[in-house]
Amino acid sequence: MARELMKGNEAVAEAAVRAGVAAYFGYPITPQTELLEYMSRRMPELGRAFVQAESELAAVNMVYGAACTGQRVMSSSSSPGVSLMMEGVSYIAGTELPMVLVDVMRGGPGLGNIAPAQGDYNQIVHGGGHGDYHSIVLAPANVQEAVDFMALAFDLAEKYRSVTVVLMDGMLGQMMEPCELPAMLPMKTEFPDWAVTGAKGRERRFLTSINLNPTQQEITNLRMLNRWAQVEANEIRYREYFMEDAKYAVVAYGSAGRISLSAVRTARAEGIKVGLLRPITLSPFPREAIYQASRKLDGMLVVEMSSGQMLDDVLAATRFTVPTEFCARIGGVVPYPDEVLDSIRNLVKGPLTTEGHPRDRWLKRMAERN
Amino acid sequence: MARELMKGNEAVAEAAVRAGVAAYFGYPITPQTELLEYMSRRMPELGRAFVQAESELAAVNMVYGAACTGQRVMSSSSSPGVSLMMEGVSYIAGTELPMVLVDVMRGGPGLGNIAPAQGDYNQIVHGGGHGDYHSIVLAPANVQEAVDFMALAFDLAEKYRSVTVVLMDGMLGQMMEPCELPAMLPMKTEFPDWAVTGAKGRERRFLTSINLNPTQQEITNLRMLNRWAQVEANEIRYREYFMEDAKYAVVAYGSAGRISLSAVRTARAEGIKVGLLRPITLSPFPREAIYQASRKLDGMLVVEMSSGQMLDDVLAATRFTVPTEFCARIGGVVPYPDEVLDSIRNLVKGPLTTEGHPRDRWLKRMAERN
Amino acid sequence: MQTEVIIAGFGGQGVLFAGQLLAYAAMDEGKQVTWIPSYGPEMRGGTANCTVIISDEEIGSPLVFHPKAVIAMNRPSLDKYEPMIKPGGVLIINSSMVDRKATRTDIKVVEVDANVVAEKLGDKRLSNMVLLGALLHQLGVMPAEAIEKALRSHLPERHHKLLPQNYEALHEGARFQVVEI
Amino acid sequence: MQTEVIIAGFGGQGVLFAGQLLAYAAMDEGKQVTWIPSYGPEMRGGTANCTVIISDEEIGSPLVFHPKAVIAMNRPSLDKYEPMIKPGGVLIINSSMVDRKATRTDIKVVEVDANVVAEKLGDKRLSNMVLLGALLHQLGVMPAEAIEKALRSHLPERHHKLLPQNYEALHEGARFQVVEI
Amino acid sequence: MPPKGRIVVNEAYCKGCELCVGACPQNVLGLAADHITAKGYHPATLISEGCTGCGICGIICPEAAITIYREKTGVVRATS
Amino acid sequence: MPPKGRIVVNEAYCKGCELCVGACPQNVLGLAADHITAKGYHPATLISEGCTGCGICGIICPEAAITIYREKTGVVRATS
Amino acid sequence: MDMIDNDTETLVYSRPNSLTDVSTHYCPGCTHGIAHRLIAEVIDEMNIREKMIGVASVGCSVFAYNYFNFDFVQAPHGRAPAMATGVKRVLPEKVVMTYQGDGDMASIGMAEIVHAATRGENITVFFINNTNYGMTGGQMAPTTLPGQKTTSSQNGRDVETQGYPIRAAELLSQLDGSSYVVRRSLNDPKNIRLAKKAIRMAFEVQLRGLGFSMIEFLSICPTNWGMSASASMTWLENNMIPYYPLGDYKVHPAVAEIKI
Amino acid sequence: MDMIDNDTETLVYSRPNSLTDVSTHYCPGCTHGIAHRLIAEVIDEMNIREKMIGVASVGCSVFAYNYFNFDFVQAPHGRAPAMATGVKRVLPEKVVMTYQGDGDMASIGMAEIVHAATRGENITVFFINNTNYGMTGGQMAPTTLPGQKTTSSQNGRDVETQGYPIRAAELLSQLDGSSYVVRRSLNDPKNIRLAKKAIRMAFEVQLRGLGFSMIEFLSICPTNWGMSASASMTWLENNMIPYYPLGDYKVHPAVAEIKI
Ligand SMILES: Cc1ncc(C[n+]2csc(CCOP(=O)(O)OP(=O)(O)O)c2C)c(N)n1
Ligand SMILES: Cc1ncc(C[n+]2csc(CCOP(=O)(O)OP(=O)(O)O)c2C)c(N)n1
Ligand code: SF4
Ligand code: SF4
Ligand code: SF4
Ligand code: SF4
Ligand code: SF4
Ligand code: SF4
Ligand SMILES: [Mg+2]
Ligand SMILES: [Mg+2]
Repeated sequence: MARELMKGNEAVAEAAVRAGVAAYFGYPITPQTELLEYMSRRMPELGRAFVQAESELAAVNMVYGAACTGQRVMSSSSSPGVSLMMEGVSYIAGTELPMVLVDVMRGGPGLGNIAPAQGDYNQIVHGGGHGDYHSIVLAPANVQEAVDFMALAFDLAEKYRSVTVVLMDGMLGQMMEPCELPAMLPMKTEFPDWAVTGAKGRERRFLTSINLNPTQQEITNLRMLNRWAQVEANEIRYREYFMEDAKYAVVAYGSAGRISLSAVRTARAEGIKVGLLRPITLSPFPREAIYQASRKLDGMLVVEMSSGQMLDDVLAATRFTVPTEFCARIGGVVPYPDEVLDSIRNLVKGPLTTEGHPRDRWLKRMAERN
Repeated sequence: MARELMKGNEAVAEAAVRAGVAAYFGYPITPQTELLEYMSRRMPELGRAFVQAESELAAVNMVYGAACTGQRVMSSSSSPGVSLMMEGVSYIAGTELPMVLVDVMRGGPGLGNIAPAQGDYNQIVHGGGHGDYHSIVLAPANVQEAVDFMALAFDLAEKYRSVTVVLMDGMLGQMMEPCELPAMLPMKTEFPDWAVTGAKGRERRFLTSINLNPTQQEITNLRMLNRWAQVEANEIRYREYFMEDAKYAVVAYGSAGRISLSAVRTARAEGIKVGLLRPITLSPFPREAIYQASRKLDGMLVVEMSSGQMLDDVLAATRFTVPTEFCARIGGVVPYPDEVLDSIRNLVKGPLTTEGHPRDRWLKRMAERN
Repeated sequence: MQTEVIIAGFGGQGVLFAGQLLAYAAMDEGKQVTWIPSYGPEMRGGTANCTVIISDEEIGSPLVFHPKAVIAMNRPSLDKYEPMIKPGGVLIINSSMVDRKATRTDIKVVEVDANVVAEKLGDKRLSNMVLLGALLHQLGVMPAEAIEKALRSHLPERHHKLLPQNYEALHEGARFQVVEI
Repeated sequence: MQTEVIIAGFGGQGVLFAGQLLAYAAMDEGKQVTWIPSYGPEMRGGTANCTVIISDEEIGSPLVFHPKAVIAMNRPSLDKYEPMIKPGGVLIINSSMVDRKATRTDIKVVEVDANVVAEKLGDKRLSNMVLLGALLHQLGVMPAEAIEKALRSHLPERHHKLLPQNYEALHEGARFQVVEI
Repeated sequence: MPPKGRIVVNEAYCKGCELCVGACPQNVLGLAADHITAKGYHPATLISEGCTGCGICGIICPEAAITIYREKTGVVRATS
Repeated sequence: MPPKGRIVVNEAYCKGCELCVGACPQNVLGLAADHITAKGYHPATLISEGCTGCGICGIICPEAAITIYREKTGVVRATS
Repeated sequence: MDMIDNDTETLVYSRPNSLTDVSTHYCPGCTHGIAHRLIAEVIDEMNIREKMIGVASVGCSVFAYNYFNFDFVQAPHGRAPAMATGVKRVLPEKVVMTYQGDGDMASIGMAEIVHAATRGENITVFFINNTNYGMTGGQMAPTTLPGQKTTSSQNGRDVETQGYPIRAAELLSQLDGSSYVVRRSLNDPKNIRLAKKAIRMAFEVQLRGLGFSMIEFLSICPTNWGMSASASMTWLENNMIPYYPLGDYKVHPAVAEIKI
Repeated sequence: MDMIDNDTETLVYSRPNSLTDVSTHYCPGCTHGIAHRLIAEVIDEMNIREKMIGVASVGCSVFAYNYFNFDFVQAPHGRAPAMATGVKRVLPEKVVMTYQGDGDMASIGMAEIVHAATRGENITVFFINNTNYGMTGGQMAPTTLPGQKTTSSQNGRDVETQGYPIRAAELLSQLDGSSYVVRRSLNDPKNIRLAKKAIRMAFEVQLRGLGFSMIEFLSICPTNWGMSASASMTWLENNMIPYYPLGDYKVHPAVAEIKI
C-alpha cells in the first residue's frame, strides 16, 4: 500500500470509512473539526449517513439510535463536547451497544484552550457518565496507530458490545505523518440478533437501559462486568521500547509517549539504561505488565499531559513498590523531550523513594519553577 | 433545637435555605424530586430565587451564572441528570467558582432505575467532566449529617472556590429521620473581590474559563492544584466506629456505611473484633487514615453499592498491604446488614490474601449465587 | 434495643401514614427512629410499604431483612413478609383483605378484621389505625398514648375533629388477641 | 539521524505549505517524517509556524525545543526561534521582511532577499519556495530534486503550469551563501 | 329499530376508568360493583339492554379492552 | 457650502478593512498604501479634501477606530 | 386489526395487533392508552407493523416498548428525536416514530425537536401534552397552564417567574423543515376520531418521504390532576382546548394533496 | 461617549467609553465589531455601564469580555441564556445581556434560548447571524442559506439532508414570554442606525421589567466567506436579507408604548 501524508484527524476519518462506518454524527470543535469536515464530504459521496448534529448531546444520541440497528457508527469530538456526551455514553453502555467515539483532547477544564492535553483521562477511563460501566480506550501515539485503531475499535466495540474510545489529543489530530491506509472493507450485511431493524418476519425486539427492578439491573450489571473481565483477559495492549535491560522505565501514553520516546533515546545515548512502556489500551489498563516490569526496575517515571491522572493507575499497578517520579505539563502545554530527559536524569540521580506521592514532589518542583 | 422528622431530600433543602442559599436551579428527577419541590415553595416564600430549569444542563449553567455574583447557589439532581451537568461542572471548576450540588444517586448506568445506588462514585470523585479539576465530595450517612453538611458544603465551596458535591443516594433522600435543623443564617452581604456584580465605582471584572495561551492555563491549573493540596491538608473527614481494638475493619460510606454499621454491631456481639471506618469526605479521600488503620489490621472489607469504585481507592490507600475483601450489591439493590455480616464472618474465616483482586473474587461469588 | 416494623399493603390504604405516625411517636418518646418507604412510579396503584425502625442507639440500616413485626394489609404483603419475620416476632394481618391464615408458628399472629371495625367507626379509611393499635399492643415498645400524642401534634389542625375516631380505632385494634395455634 | 526544521512567519506567507512540501519530499524519499502546525483561531492574521522532522527511525516528539534549522519569514519569528537553534544549525532569514541581523555566531546564517527574488520571478507568493531552496541547500538532507518531485506529485494538476517557476525559485534560493561573521 | 350489538370487556385490561360508561350513547354501560379484577378494579360491563354496537366505547377505551360485535342486518363497519 | 470636517484614524485599532472607504459619501477616504500599522495593516486615511464630518465612516467602522470632528458653524451632533 | 365476522355478527372493534397482550402500567383512564391504541390501529390498517421502529422517551410512556408490538428503542430524556434521526438515517426505508411527553419534548428536549423539524427529518413525532410531568409525580411542565397548580408550582403557575406555556405545534410549524404539524385532542369520541385521521396522515407523510410530521395530543393525567378520568376530560375541554387550539398548523402543499 | 467640543470644532464621533482600549481579534471588517460598538454606544448614552453584566458565548465573540468595558462572564457553548438567567435572578436590578453567535444560539443552545424567551426572562439577547461557525473555521450553521458552501457543506447546503435554515427572530416571536424580538442588519449606515435604535429599545424593555428582548443582527464573516468586507456586505444584502427579512417580529403592546 502506498504511504500517504495525512493529518491525524483526516487519516482517522478515512480509516473509519474503510472500516465500514455506516453513519457519522458530530459537531465541530477544535482540534477535531477536520474529522467532521472530512466526513461531511466523504460519507455522502459513498451514500452513507452524515449529520452535523445540533450539538454533541444530539450527536451521541443519534449514534445511540443508529447503533441500535447493528450498524457501525461513530462520533468524534473534543473535551467540552465529550462532557456533553456523558449521559448518552452511559445509556449506550447500559444498553450494551457497540459505539466508537474519537476524543481529540484539548486543554481544560472549562473552555480552556485548543492545545493538546491529556486531562480527560479520568473522564474517559474511569467513567465520566453515571453508573457502573467500562469503556474500552485505545490511545494511539502516531497517525499510523490512529488509523490502525479505527478498525480495531469497531471490532472490539462489536465483539464486546462496548463503548470504545480512541483517545487522542490535538497534537495527533493536527499533525501530518505518513501512514498506510487499509483497504476498503465491504459494508456489513449481517447484523446481530439484538439489532432493531423492523420486526419483519420475526419477534419484535427492543433496546433499552431501564430496569426498574433493581434485581434485573443487577443482573445486567453483572453480565457487563463479566464481559469486562473477558476484555481484561484478552485485550490489553501496550508497547515496550528498550525494556529488556532497563533499570529505569518511563510510562507514558499517546503524545506524551512519543515525546518520551525521544527523551529515552537520548538518555540511552547517554548510557542510561532506561526504557519506555507505552500503554495502548488505557482501559483495560496494562496493570499486570506494569507490575511485572516494575519488579525489575530501580525507578519509574510517569510522563503525562495531565496532573497525574494515569499516574495513580500506574502507582496502583506497581503496588507502590517502585520509586516513582512524575513529569508533566498541563493545561495544553506540550512538554519538550528535553524536559522529559531532565526528569530521567534526575530520577537516576536520585534520591529514590517510595515515600510520599510523586505528584506532590512534582507540584513542588513546578511551584519553584514559576 | 427541636428535633423534626424529615425526609432526607426535604431536610437537605431546608438546611440549604438556612445556610443562606440565595438561588436554587434544578430539574425534577426521582429520587431527588422532593428537594426541588420543597424549594419551589420555600424559596419564593423567602423572596429568594427558584427556577425549575428546562433541563439539568440549563440548571447547572444557571448556577454558573448565579455563582459568578458571589452568592450562595446550588442545584440538585440524580445520576442521569448529573451526567448532563458535566460540562458545566468543568466550567465552574475552571472558573474557580463555589457551587454546591446535591446528587441523590440511583441505579445505573443509563436510565437504570430509581433505587438507591453508589455507582456514580467515579463520576463525582474522579472527575466526570473534562480537564484537570477536583471537587470536594461529602457523603452523609444519615439525615442529620445531610443537614449538617449543607452549611459545611457552602463554607468549603467558598473557602476553596470549589465545586462541592453532597453525594447521597435514594435511600437517604427518601427516608425520614429525626434531625435538628440549624438556625437560619442571615444572607450574605459581603461578596468576594472576584464577584461580578456590575462595575459600579470599580474596575470591571470578568469571569471566564478560557485561556487560549496554554501557559496561562497551566498557571491556572497549578493554582487550582495547590489549592487542592490545602483541601487535602485541612478537610479530610471520616468517622470511626469500634476501631480502637479492631483486628478487622469495614470501609464503607453513605448508606452502605450505615448498613455496615448494623452488621458490625452484630459481629461485635458475636465477639468479632471488627470496626467501621466511614469516609465522609470522598474527595479528598482519607487515604492516610485508612493507611494508618490498615497497618494494625488483619483484614479489611470494603462494602459498596457499586462494583468497587471506592474499593480501588481503598486498596491504593492501603498500598495493597492488607488482605481485603469486597461486598457489594449493585444496580439499585440495597444490601441487607445480614449480607454484610456474612462477608465479615467470611473475612474472619479466611483465607486472608493480598493476592488477586477482591473485585474478581466478589464477581465470582456473585456468579455462583445467581 | 431495636425494633423493626414493616407495614405493607395497597397504595391508598394509609400504609405510609401509619408508619410515619409510629415514627413520630417514637421520636417524641426520645427514641432513635427511621422511616423509609418504597417509592417511585412503579408503585402507582400497586403495593406500597414502609419500614420503621425504633431504637435506643444510632440506627444502622433503615432496611431489614428480618423485621420484628409486620402489618400485612393485603395478600401479596402477607405472602412476601411473613417468611421474613424474626422468630418470636409479631404479624398483624388485616383479615378483611386477606383470604388465608398465617403459616408461621414461631411468631405471634393477630388477625384483625380492620375494615369491618373501621366501617363500624364510620370511616373505612381508619383501618390502618385499627391495625396500628393491634401492633402497638403486641409490641410494647410504646404506650398507645404515644401514638395519640403523635396524632395530636402531627395531624394538621383542620383534621383535629377526627382525633377521637382515630383514638378509638387504635383502642379497638388493641383488643384483638393473638391467634392460638 | 534526525533533522528538525521550523518554518515561521505571518499567516498567508505560505509557511504551512512550504513545510508540507518538505514533508512530502522526505516521505517520498523513504524517510520518516512529521509535520505539525500551530493551529486555531488565535492564529488568525497573526503568526503561523510549522515544525517538520525528517528522520531515519520512528519519530518521537513532533515538537522540538532545539531545531536543527529555522526559516524565519518575519521579525517576530526570528526573535522567537533564533535562540532555539541547535549549535551548528541553520537559520534562513527572509531579509526582505526582517530588519535586523542574526546574533548567533555558532550557527550557519543565510539571508535571503526572498520577496525581491520572488517578485523578479513574477509572483511574490514564491518567496516561500526561494527560502526553502536556501534551506535545502544548506541542510543537505535531500537533493532539491526531491522537492521538485514532491511538487509535481502533490500540487494539483491544474497548478502544474506553475511548476517551472517554482523550480526556479528553489534554485534561486539555493544560490544564497552563508553570511560570514 | 336500532341495530343490536354486544360488547366483551377483557378484564385483563379493563381498569374501571368509566370513560366508556360516560361515553356510551345508550347508557348501557356501568362498572361491575360486585366484582374485582386481578388488578383490583371493578371492570366495565353491560348493565342493561340496548347496546347498538355503535363502537363508541371502543373508541374511548384507553386500554383497548373492549371487543364490539353487531348483529348482522346490513354490513356496517365502524371506523374509530 | 458643505460643512468642513476631519477625521482621525487610531492606528491601534484600524485594520484596513476599507468599509469606511466604501461608505464615505465624499469619497475622501483611502488606505495608506505606503504605511503599515503595528498589526500589519494599511490604515485608513483622508486621501483628499472634502470631508464634511458627516459621521458615516464612524457609523460603519467595526473597530471604533475613527474620531470625527466638524468645524463649528451651527451645532449639529451626529447620532449614529 | 383482524375483522373476523361470523354468520350472525360483525366484529365492529377489537384490540389491534400492533399492541402486545400486555396490560399497561398507566393509571385508569390515562389517555396515553388512547394514543397508543390509535397509533396501533393505524399501523394495523396501513399494514406497516413490520416496518415500524418506535423510539420511546422518558416519562410515563417510558415502557411504550412493552405495549407496542413492533421494534422499539428507548431514548434518554428529551433525546428521542436525535435517536430517531440516527435510526432513520441508517434505515431510511423503515417508518420511525417517537412518542414523547411534554416535559420530554418541550422542556429538556427542545433543541432536539426543533432541529429534527428544521432538518425535515423524515420521522413522525407523537407528542402527549398533559400539562405536567406525570412520571415524576406532577411537576410543572412547559405546557402547564397559567395559574395551574402542580407540585412545583404549588400556588399555581406564576407566569411572571415561571414563564408562559409553550405551544409546541405553533412553534414547530414555524420551521421550514416541518411538513405536517397539527394539534388534536383525546377528550371525546369525535376528537379521538380526528386524532386517528391525523396519525394516518402523519405516517403517509413519512412513507412518501415528505419529511417531518408531528401531532400534539391534548391529554389528561387524572392521577396528578387529582380528578377522575371523566372530570379530567372536562377540565381538558374547558381549560386546555382554549389555550391550545385544535387544528392544522402546518400542512405542506405536497401533504395537502394526500388523500386518505 | 464623551462629547468634548473645543472652540472651533464639534466632536461628532469618538470611541465609546463602554469599549475598552483594546484592539479586537476580529478579522478586518467583521461586523462583530460594529455590533460591539453600537451596544457600547447605547450603554454610554443610557449611562448604564455600571449596571451592565454581559454574558459572552463561545464563538468568535468569546473574548467579548475583553472589549466591553463592564462586568462580564463567559458561558459554555450555547448556554449563555441559562447563565444570564442565573445572573439576573440574583441581581434583578442589573442589566444583563448575552451576546451569541448563530451556532451558539440557534444550534447547540436552542433549548436555552427558547426557554429563556418563554420564561420571559428579563434579559437582552444580541444574536449575530453570520450564516456560519466563524470561530471553528466556517462550518455550516443553522442559519447557513440553502446552497451555501461551507466547510461542512462543501457542495452547498443540501436542504434534503442538511435541513433548512432557522429564522430565529420569527421562531422566538412565537413565544408568549418574548416582548421585543426584531431583526436588523449591519450592512450599511442606514441599517446600522436602525440596529442601534433597536438596541436602545431592547435595553429600555429590560430596564422597565418588560421581559425578554432579542435582536438578530445580520452579519458578515469575510474570512470564512472568502470575500472582502465590502463584497461581504453586498452578499449579505443580496442573499441574507431576502431570506431573513428585516423587521419587528414581536413588539409587546407595553413595549410599543415606549418612546425613545
Ligand atoms: C436527564 C433526566 N432528567 C430527569 C429525569 C426524570 N424524569 C423522568 S420522567 C420526567 C418527566 C416526564 O414528563 P413528561 O415528558 O411530560 O411525560 P409524562 O410522564 O407526563 O407522560 C422526568 C423529569 C430523567 N429520567 N432524566
Ligand atoms: C460544547 C462545545 N462544542 C463545540 C465547541 C466548538 N466551537 C467553538 S465556537 C463554535 C461555533 C461558533 O459559531 P457561532 O456561534 O456562529 O459564532 P461565530 O464564531 O460565527 O461568531 C464551536 C462549534 C465548543 N467550544 N464547545
Ligand atoms: S357499542 Fe355503543 S351502545 Fe354498545 S356499549 Fe359500546 S358505546 Fe354503548
Ligand atoms: S374505558 Fe376501557 S378501561 Fe375504562 S372502564 Fe371502560 S372498558 Fe374499562
Ligand atoms: S466624516 Fe463623512 S465625509 Fe468625513 S471621512 Fe467620514 S464619511 Fe467621509
Ligand atoms: S472602517 Fe475602521 S477599521 Fe476599517 S479601514 Fe476604516 S478605519 Fe480602518
Ligand atoms: S401519572 Fe398521569 S400521565 Fe402518568 S400514567 Fe398516570 S395518569 Fe397517565
Ligand atoms: S472568522 Fe468571521 S466571524 Fe470570526 S472574526 Fe473573522 S470574520 Fe468575524
Ligand atoms: Mg407530561
Ligand atoms: Mg456564526
